[in-house]
Amino acid sequence: MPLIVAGKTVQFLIVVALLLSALVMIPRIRSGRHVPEIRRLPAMDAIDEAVGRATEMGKPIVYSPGTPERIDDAQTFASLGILSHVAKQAAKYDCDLIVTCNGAWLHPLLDEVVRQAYISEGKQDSYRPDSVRFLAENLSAYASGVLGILNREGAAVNMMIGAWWAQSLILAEGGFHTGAIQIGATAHTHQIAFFVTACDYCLIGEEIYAAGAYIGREPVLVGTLLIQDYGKLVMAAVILLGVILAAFDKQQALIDLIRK
Amino acid sequence: MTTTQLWIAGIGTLAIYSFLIKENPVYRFFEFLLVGAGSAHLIVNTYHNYLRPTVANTIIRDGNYSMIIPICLGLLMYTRFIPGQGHISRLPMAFWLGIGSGYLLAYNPGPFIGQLTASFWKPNSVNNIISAVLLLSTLLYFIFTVGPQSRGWKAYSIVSKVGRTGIMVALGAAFGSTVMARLSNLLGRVQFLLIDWLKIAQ
Amino acid sequence: MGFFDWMQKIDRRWLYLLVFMSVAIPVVKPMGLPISIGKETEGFFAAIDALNPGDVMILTPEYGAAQVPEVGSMTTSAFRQAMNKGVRVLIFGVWPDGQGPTIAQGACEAISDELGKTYGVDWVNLGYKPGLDVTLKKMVDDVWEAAVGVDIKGNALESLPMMQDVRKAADCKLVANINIHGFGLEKTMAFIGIPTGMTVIGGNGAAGITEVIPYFRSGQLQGLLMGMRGAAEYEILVQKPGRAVVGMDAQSAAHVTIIIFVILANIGYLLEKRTKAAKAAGR
Amino acid sequence: MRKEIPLAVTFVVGIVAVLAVYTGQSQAVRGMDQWFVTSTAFAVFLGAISQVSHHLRVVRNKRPNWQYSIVLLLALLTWTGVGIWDKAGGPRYTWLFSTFVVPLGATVGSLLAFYIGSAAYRAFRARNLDAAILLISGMIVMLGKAPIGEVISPFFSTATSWILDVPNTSVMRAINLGVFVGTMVQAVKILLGIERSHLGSSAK
Repeated sequence: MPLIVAGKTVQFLIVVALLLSALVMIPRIRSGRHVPEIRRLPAMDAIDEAVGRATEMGKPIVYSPGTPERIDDAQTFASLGILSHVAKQAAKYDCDLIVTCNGAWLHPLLDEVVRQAYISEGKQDSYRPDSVRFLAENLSAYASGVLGILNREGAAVNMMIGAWWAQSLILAEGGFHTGAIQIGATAHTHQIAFFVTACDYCLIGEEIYAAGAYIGREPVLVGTLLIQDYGKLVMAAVILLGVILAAFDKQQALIDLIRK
Repeated sequence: MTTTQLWIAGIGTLAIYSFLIKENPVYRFFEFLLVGAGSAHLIVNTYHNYLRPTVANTIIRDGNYSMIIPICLGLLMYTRFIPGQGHISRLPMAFWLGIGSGYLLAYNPGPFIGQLTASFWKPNSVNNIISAVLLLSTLLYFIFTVGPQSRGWKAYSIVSKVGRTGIMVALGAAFGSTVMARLSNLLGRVQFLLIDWLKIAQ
Repeated sequence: MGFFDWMQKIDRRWLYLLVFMSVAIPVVKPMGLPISIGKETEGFFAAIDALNPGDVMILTPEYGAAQVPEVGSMTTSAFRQAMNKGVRVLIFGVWPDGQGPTIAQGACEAISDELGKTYGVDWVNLGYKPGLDVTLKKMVDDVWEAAVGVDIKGNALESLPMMQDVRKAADCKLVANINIHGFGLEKTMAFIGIPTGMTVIGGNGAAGITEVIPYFRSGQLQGLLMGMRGAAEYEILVQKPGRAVVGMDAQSAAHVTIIIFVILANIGYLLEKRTKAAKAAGR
Repeated sequence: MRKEIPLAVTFVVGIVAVLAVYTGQSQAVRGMDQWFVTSTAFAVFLGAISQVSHHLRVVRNKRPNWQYSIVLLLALLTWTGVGIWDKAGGPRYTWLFSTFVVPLGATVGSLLAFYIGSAAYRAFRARNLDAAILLISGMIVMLGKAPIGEVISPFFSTATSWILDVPNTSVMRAINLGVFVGTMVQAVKILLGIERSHLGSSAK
């Protein structure tokens, strides 16, 4: 009797390959032996420009990390990495930063990230505890809360980065009307379109993870990115091979192999 | 629906739409009521469809006393509310995550393999060639550990531009579909208001 | 202040009113535009049609109250098609808000009475069962254990004749998953469809539809109902035109309204950009 | 030990689950599945407890809008009480559910249609080539999916089918494949204890 069920051999090998690559690559990056280059994303470059403009205008940056449902949402971690960078820039140039928040559990995380950013820039005195604001658990109440802040405080920059659902639309429209520079990012495909059409800069889909890894340079995130990239390259190679074989009607052998 | 139900639902619907004119207490009343009732639904259903039969049938009637262990495991989650003891809740969490990720690794590749083998388009028609090119270039667009110093950066830049264009077309389709979905929801409510409740249409 | 300046500053409540009217007028005065039927909908219909009387199919309504207008009629139409054909139906749901099976129950009871069918003999609703993916896997191993022996009304499964024939998911011939995000369909394929080899068909809210279309193209899904339009096409196929069909006129009017909004706004935007450019050049 | 034991549990349970399925012994772990489902089911009150404690705090401290927190608490209490007291799927609970939860939930969901309308008019701009392509493709699909599109011109339904079948299928498939790798890697990291955010410390 074969050890692995018929039809699941290749799938099992995929799992083994992922396990091994995680065991090998992440420690290598952690030790600094292999640090991959990560491509820059225009939306991330725009952060510095946006902070500059906010400083010039003397108006605040409003940062909203999405409305994640669970604590382990990977987009939220990416967003925290980006927030850390934004907060450092804001601290450096003494620019006002307002972070909005819809989950009681999210509040301490955001607060910690912002505080650490100010400390690392040596500006702990200009850190204000009320810059992270818990608005409401309820989503529509949260959305109208953010709209209120955008209008009242006359935001210069409106950043919406994280796990967004239907509220993306409401905030993007609100920010558009205050004339703020808008930067949007989410991995939810049904919301990206609203950001593309209403924001000045936008991260599409998985770019949010890359941005998080790019800015934080945190070994686990970078390692994850690297493994995923190899995975995509292998898939692309297999598909290319399949298409070439299909040109000669020989793809069946490859399909049978993959289905082993 | 009875007449009473229709009137309650009708007034509730209008109360929620009043939010569009201005946020107001009536809207807030119904919204909070809905959140409370929604949370209750999950509890009621879990109780009748799972909790009660597990205790009454599986344990008491059939004498399967080993099921007391997972019940205790689930109850450990509530240590989160006891100051200083919250770390105990990591145990059930660890158990769930273990099973959850184990089955993910075991079952997720199934649909994935089907997607992969369905992508070996025979390059004998314009559509098939476009399909293959867009699939490959989108996959490559979402590769991030490259940069100007990498080999093949120029070629990569061109491929990823093709990918981005394709992505925008697809996102457009998602945009149109999402608009449709939202309008469908409104349509359902308008049909309720005009047909079921006020009966000015049929 | 020019026309387009005025346009940009218009009170949003006027826009809300226009959206509302564009939906409401065709509901009162329908135009009866023709609706053509797509291959995805035909696939869905054909998959249930290919079953034999007496076969059992699984129907999983995984949505909440907010999505009933869009996908609710997919569930009832599929149920009607199965009942007409003499196919027995097993309903359950694992999605965390737990509303789908409860919402489906009332509608299915009405259809069952109308067609003279009997609960427990021709169909059973197990209700919401917690446990997500793992419960789907359990359905493959043992339906009775996954359901802890009771249906949505608290009846013991022993008392329901149909359940004597359904011990494992593999005793059913097809699974139809109606949901709002593509996620539910992927899970249905991974945990029930592929392990048992049974046919999988799905209905999806339009917001998640573009994500699941690749599974229809690859043949992993035999049929797919795409949003309210899909629901309308399917209502026509089961010869019971309902709210989705009459709603298509309103859908048309509302789409046109939104498109006009986008076009007008973008003309304004282009003109504004040109004026600004001209001013900058003139300085 | 506060971290080691949970990490070991995750690893052992996860590896058992993986091996059981790949070696065709998935029936053998039925007991484990039953434990999983039962333990998650008995944790169902978690959300409600934190909701209740949050709103009790709001009421006690008379924070803004505390009156509505009372409404929420009363609704939660009433619906749960009637639902548990009524037999499963009983008439009283069904009445409450279909009179309030279904229509009000649907109405809240439909508010978004209005927001789409105003955003379409006020914010969706073809500010660059990307956004222009996106808007055009979006409008074609909207017309193609509404019966009026076919009345205006058969082009819209043909073009919509093409967009959905060709570019959309390829792009979404590529995105799905990427997400597949992402979730698999995430699962691997959890099994190996590399990802520990759920244990209350960040991945760092």
